[in-house]
Amino acid sequence: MIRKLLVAVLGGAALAASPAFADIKIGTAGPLSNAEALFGTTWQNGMQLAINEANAAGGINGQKLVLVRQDDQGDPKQGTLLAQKFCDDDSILAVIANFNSGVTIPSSDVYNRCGLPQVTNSSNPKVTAAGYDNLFRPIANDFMQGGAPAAYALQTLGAKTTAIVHDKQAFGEGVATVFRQNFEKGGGKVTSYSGVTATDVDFSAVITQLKTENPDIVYYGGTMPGVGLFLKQLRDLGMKSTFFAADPAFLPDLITTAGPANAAGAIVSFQAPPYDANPKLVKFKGDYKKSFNEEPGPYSAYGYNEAAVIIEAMKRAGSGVTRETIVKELRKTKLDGLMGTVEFDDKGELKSPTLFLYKVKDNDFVLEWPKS
Amino acid sequence: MTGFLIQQLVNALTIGAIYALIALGYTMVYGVLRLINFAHSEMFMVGGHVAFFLLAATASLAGGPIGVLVMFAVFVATFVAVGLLGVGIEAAAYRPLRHASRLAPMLSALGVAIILQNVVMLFVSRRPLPFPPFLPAVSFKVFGAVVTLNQIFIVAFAVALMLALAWFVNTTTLGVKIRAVSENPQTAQLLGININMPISLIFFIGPGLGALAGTLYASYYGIVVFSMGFIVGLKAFIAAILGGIGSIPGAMLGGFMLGLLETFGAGLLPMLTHGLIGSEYRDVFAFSVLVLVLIFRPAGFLGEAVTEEGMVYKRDF
Amino acid sequence: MTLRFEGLTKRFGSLVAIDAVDLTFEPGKITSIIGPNGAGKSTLINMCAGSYKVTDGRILLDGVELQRLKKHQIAGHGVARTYQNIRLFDGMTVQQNLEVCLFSSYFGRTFAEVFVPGMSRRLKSERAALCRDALARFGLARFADALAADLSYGNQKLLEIARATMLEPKVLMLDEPAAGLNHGETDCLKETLRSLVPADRVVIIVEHDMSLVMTLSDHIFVLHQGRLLFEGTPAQVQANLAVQEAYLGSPGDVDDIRDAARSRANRVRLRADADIERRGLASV
Amino acid sequence: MAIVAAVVAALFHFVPGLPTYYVRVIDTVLIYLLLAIGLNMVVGYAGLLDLGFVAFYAIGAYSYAILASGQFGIHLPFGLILIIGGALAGVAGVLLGIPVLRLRGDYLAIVTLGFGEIVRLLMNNLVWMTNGPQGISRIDQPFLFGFALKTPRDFFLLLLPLVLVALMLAWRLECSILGLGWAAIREDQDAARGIGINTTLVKLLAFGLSATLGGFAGVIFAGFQRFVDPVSFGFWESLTIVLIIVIGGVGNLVGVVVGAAVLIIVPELLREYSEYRMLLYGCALVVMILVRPGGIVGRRYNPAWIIQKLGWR
Repeated sequence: MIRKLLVAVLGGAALAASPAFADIKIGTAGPLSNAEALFGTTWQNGMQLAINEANAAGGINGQKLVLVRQDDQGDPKQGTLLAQKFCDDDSILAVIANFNSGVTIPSSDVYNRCGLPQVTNSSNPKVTAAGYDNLFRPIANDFMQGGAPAAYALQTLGAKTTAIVHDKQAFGEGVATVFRQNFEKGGGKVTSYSGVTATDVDFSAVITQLKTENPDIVYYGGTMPGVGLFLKQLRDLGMKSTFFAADPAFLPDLITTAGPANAAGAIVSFQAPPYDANPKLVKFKGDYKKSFNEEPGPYSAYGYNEAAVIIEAMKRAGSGVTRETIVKELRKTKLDGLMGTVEFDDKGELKSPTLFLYKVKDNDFVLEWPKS
Repeated sequence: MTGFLIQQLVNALTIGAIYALIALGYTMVYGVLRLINFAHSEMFMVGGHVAFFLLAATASLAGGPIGVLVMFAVFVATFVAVGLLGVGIEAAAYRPLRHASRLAPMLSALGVAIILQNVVMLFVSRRPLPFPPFLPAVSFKVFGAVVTLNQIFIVAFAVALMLALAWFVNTTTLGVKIRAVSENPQTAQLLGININMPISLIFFIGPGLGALAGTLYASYYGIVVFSMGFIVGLKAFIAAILGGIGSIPGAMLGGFMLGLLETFGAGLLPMLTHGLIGSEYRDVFAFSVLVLVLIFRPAGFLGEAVTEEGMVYKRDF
Repeated sequence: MTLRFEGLTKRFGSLVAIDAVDLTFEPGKITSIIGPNGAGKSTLINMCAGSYKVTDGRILLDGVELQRLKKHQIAGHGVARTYQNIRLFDGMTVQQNLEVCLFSSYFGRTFAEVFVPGMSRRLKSERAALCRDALARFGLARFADALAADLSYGNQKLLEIARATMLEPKVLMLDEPAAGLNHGETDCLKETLRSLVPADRVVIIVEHDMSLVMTLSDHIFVLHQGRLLFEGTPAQVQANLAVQEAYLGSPGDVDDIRDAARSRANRVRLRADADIERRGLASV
Repeated sequence: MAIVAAVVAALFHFVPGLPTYYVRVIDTVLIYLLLAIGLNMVVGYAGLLDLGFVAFYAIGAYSYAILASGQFGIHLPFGLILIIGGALAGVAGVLLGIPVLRLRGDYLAIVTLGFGEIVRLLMNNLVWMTNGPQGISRIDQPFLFGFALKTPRDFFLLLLPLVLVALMLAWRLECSILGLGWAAIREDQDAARGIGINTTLVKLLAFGLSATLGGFAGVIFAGFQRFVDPVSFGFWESLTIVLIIVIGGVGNLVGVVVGAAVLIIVPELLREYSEYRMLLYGCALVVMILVRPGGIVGRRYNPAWIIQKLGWR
C-alpha cells in the first residue's frame, strides 16, 4: 500500500523527468523565479546558445545535447535536492550549477559524492575550498573581481578615500570585503563600510550619511536593481564621487535605471572584453539577440563560456563520454573561449582570470582598463 | 549638520508617504475582514506596471517629463484598473472563504500574491523597466539639503489622497456603510445592510490606492520590477500595525513613522554609535520598535484599545 | 466554611456599581441575589470569580482573601461559576469539557502521562470515570462525544453547570441559569439545582425568573443600585414593600406574568447571541 | 499495532531502496514534518498563531553550525548538540513567550513575525559569530553512536524514528490533560482560567515545547546540508510551515503529516515546468484552500480514528 503510494507519487516525478532517449544531457540550476530571475534566466540562455550551436554542428558524436534547466530559487535546500535529482539521472553527464555561492557550496558536496562534473558560476572563494576534483570554475573569483578595481582606483585615478556599501548578500559582501582589503593594502582610506538590505530601493539615508564623508570613490557590492537605484540616488543627492560596481551591473538596465546622465562615468567590472572586441563576441551578441530578442544579461557570456568548456571536454572524451571521462578532460581544458583562454589549476580555478573595467559613456559601456 | 538632519527628514517623509498610501489598503481590509491581505503588496507592484504600460501607450516614454494632464489620466486609469482587479480577487479568492477559518483567506491571499508576481515576471518582464519621472528634475537647496520637486509632489499627493479618503469614509453614505460593516458586520447584516457592497468597495479603493502608491514609487525610483512588492508591502503592513490596524489616520501616521524609523536606523544610528551599529541594523531597529509597540500598546498609536479577549476576532480555525 | 464580602466596592470610572456591600453566604443553602437590571448582581459574581478587579473591600473564603488572587487561583480555592451568556469550550466534546476541569489535579502528572507507557490510557479512563456521573446527573451521557457547540441551548446550559460542579467547588455561582429556558427545562433545572447543595457548599444564584428564585432559594439578597436593599427568606422578601417598590414596581401576582414575559424575551435574545457566537463573528 | 509495525517496517525496508533523490525528498518532508508537529502545538493545540517559528529552526541550525565547524574550531558531537540546540531553541521559545503572553490572534502573529525577522537579520549581521551572509560552510559530518550520517539514506534512518516518536509523543500530549488545557485556552481563555487553568504556565509550555522541536529540526537540517546561511530562514519558511499545517488540517496530526507530504512533494513534481513552477504552485495553493478551507484531512480523521480503524484499542 505505502509502497504503491510512494511509487505513484514519486514515480510521477520520475516519469515527468525521464528524457527522450540517447540524448546527452547537461543539467543547470539557477534562480528562475525569485528576485534574481533575470540573472538566472539570461545566464541559462547563454548556455542554451552554446548548446544549440553544438547541436547545429552535429552534437557529440552524433548524440544531441539537451540542457535541463532547473529553478533553485537561490535556496540551498532546493540546490541540494536538484543536485541529487541530477546525480540520479544517468543521462545527465555534467552540470552547470549553481548561480549563488550559498547554493553551490552545499550542492557541491552532493555532486562530488556522485562524481558528476560540476562547472559553477559562483564567484565566492569558499566555493572551491573543499578541493573537490569534479568542481571547476571557468570565471574569476571575488579576489579578482574586488582586487582589480581597487588597484585601478588607487593607481590610475589616484584615489585616496573610499566609502563601501554592500547589500548583505554572499556576493555583494564578498566582493566588497575584497575591495576593502585591497584598497587599504594599497594605502587608501576606507571612510565607511556599511551594509544595506538587498531588497532595498531607498538608499537616501545611507547616501546622506556618505555625503558627510565625501569620499573619492563609492564602491557598491551588490546586484541589480539595487546598483542602479543606488547610483541614481547617489547623484540625485548631489554626490560626485566616482562610482564602482561589480559585474551584475554590466547591463543596459544600469543606465536606464540610473538615467544616462547619472550613470555617466560609473566604473563597472566585467570579465569579458567588449562585445565588439573580437568576432566571437560580436557573433555571440548577435546570436543572443536573434534567439532571445533581448540584450545579453550580465552572465549570459559566462553561461555560454561554461557550456562551451563542457562541450569541448565531451568532444575530447570522444566515444566513451562518461561523467568520469568528462571530469578528466575538463582538467586538461585549454579552450580559447569567449572571454579569453580557459585553463584550470589543480583546485579547478581559472588559471589566468581576466577582468575588464568599463566606464559608462553616452549610454554605453566603454572599455576603460586595461587600455589595450 | 542641520542640512544632514533636514535631508534625512525629507528622505523619511517621501518614503513614509508611500508606505502610508499602501498601509491604507491593508488597514481598510483588515478593519472589515480582519484579513492580513498578503496580496495587497502585489497590487502595488501591478499598479506600477499598469501605469508603465499606460504611459508606453501614450508614447510618453519618449523621455523627459510628462504633461500634468497625461499624468492624472494615468493615475485615474491605474486606480480603476487595479481597483477592479482587487474586487475580482476578493470575489474569487476571499469571498468563498468568509465562513471558513480566519487563516484560510490569509493563505489564499498568499497564493494570489505568488500568482500575480509570477504572472508579471513570466508574461510582462523579468527586467526592471525604466519608469519616467512625472515632473522635471528640479531640486531646491534647503539649508544644505537637496529637495526635489518629485519628493514634494509625492508627499503632497499622498496626503491629499489620504484626506480625500478620510472625507469619503467619514461623511458620505457609502463611507458610513463601510464604517458600519467594519464596526460590527453582524449588526450591519442584521440591520439589513448588504455587506458585500461595502466590502467590494473596500477591495476597490484599497488596491487602487496601493496602485497609485506603486506608480508614485515607480516614478520616484525610476523603475518597476516584478519583485518590488513583497518587502515594501511587508513594511507598509508594519506601518499599518504601528499606527493601529483598522484605523485610517493610524495608517497614515504609521507610514510616516516607519519612514522616520528607517531613516533614523540607517542614517543616524551609525553616526550616533560611531559605526558600532551599522546601517545594516536598520531593519532590526524597525522590527524591534514594532515588537515593543505591540507588546506595550497592542492597538498601535491610534487604534482603539483592545482587550486580550478582543484580540481573538474569530476562531483561527 | 463561609464566604464573606466585606465592604466590597467596584467602581467603573465614576460609576459605582457596587458600594461597600457586606454579605455572608451560608454553606448548604441556596442563596439568590436579585435586583433590577444594573443593580450589580453580575458584578458581584464577576468580582468573586476574579473576572473583575475589586476596587475596595475583601472577599473572604475560609479566611483566604480571594480578591488578592489570580483568577485561576481563585478557581483553585474552589470557586466555580457559570456565565450569563454561555461560555463553553465549543470546539471540544462534552466529555472533554468536563474532563478539562480536572486540570489542576492531573497537571502534575502530565510528564508521566506522556512518557510512561500505558499511563496515558490509565489516567484517561480514570478521568472518564470521574466525568461519567456528572454526565449522568445532568442527563448528558448520550451526548458525551458530541461537540459542545452542537448541543441544544438547554443542554448547553446544563453542560456549563456540570462543568462548574466538576471542580467540586466550595462556592458555586450560577449567573441566570434559567434565562432562555422554557418552563419544562426550567422545572428539571430546579430538580438538578436542588441536588447540587451538599452541606459544605455555598450556592449563589443570580436570576430574573422569580418563580424559580422563590421556590428554590433558602436566602435572598436584594440589591438596588449597588447597595444591599433587603435580605431574608423568600417569604420575607415577597412580603417586603420596599423591595416591591424598588424591584417589582407593583405588588404581588403580576410579577409571574411579567417575569414569564421577560424570561421569554431573554430566551429569544440569548438564542440569537448564542447563534451568532456559534457561527463565529467574522462569518461576514 | 501489528499493522503499524508492518507499515513502519515496510518504510524502513522500502524507502532506502529508492533512488537517492526520492530519499532526499522524503528526508526534506520529514524535517518539515518535525517542524510542523512543533508549530502545530502552538497554533493547532493552543490556538496561538506564530508566524516567526522559523527563528527556532534557525537557532537549532546555527547551534550545530557554530558548535561543530571551523567557525570557532569547536567540534562537539552531533548527539550533544542535538540536545543543546533543542534546549537553546526551547529557552528562546519561552523567552519570546513571556512578553507576548497578553497578545493573541493577529497581534501575536505580527509580534512573532517581527521576532522571526529579527533573528534572521541578526544571523545576517553578527558576522563574527555567524559569518553573516557568507554562511557557515564545511560543517562537521554528523556522527551518532559511532555511525556516520553521510547520505540521505543515513538521515532517513535517523529521521523516520525521530518523527515517529515525535508524532507519538505529540498525540499523547494532545490527549493528556495538558493537551486539554491547551484546547481550553484555544476555545475560551477566560473560561479556562475560570476552571483553574494557569494560562501563563500552559502557554509558555506550548511555546517552549514547540520551539524545542523546531530546534531539533534545525540541528538535523544543518547536519544534513552541512551549510547554513540566513537565506534558509526567511519569512517564507515560516509561512511554508504554517501552510503545511493549515493545508493539512490544523490541530490534527494526520493532517499535519499529509500537509507536509503535499507541500514538499507538489513543488518537486512541478520541477519539470522550470520557471513556471512557482506560478503553478501558487495556483495549487489557492485551489487547495478554496476546495478544502478546513484542510485536506477532516477533523474526525485524527489519530484516534486511525487507531480505531486499525482495531488496536
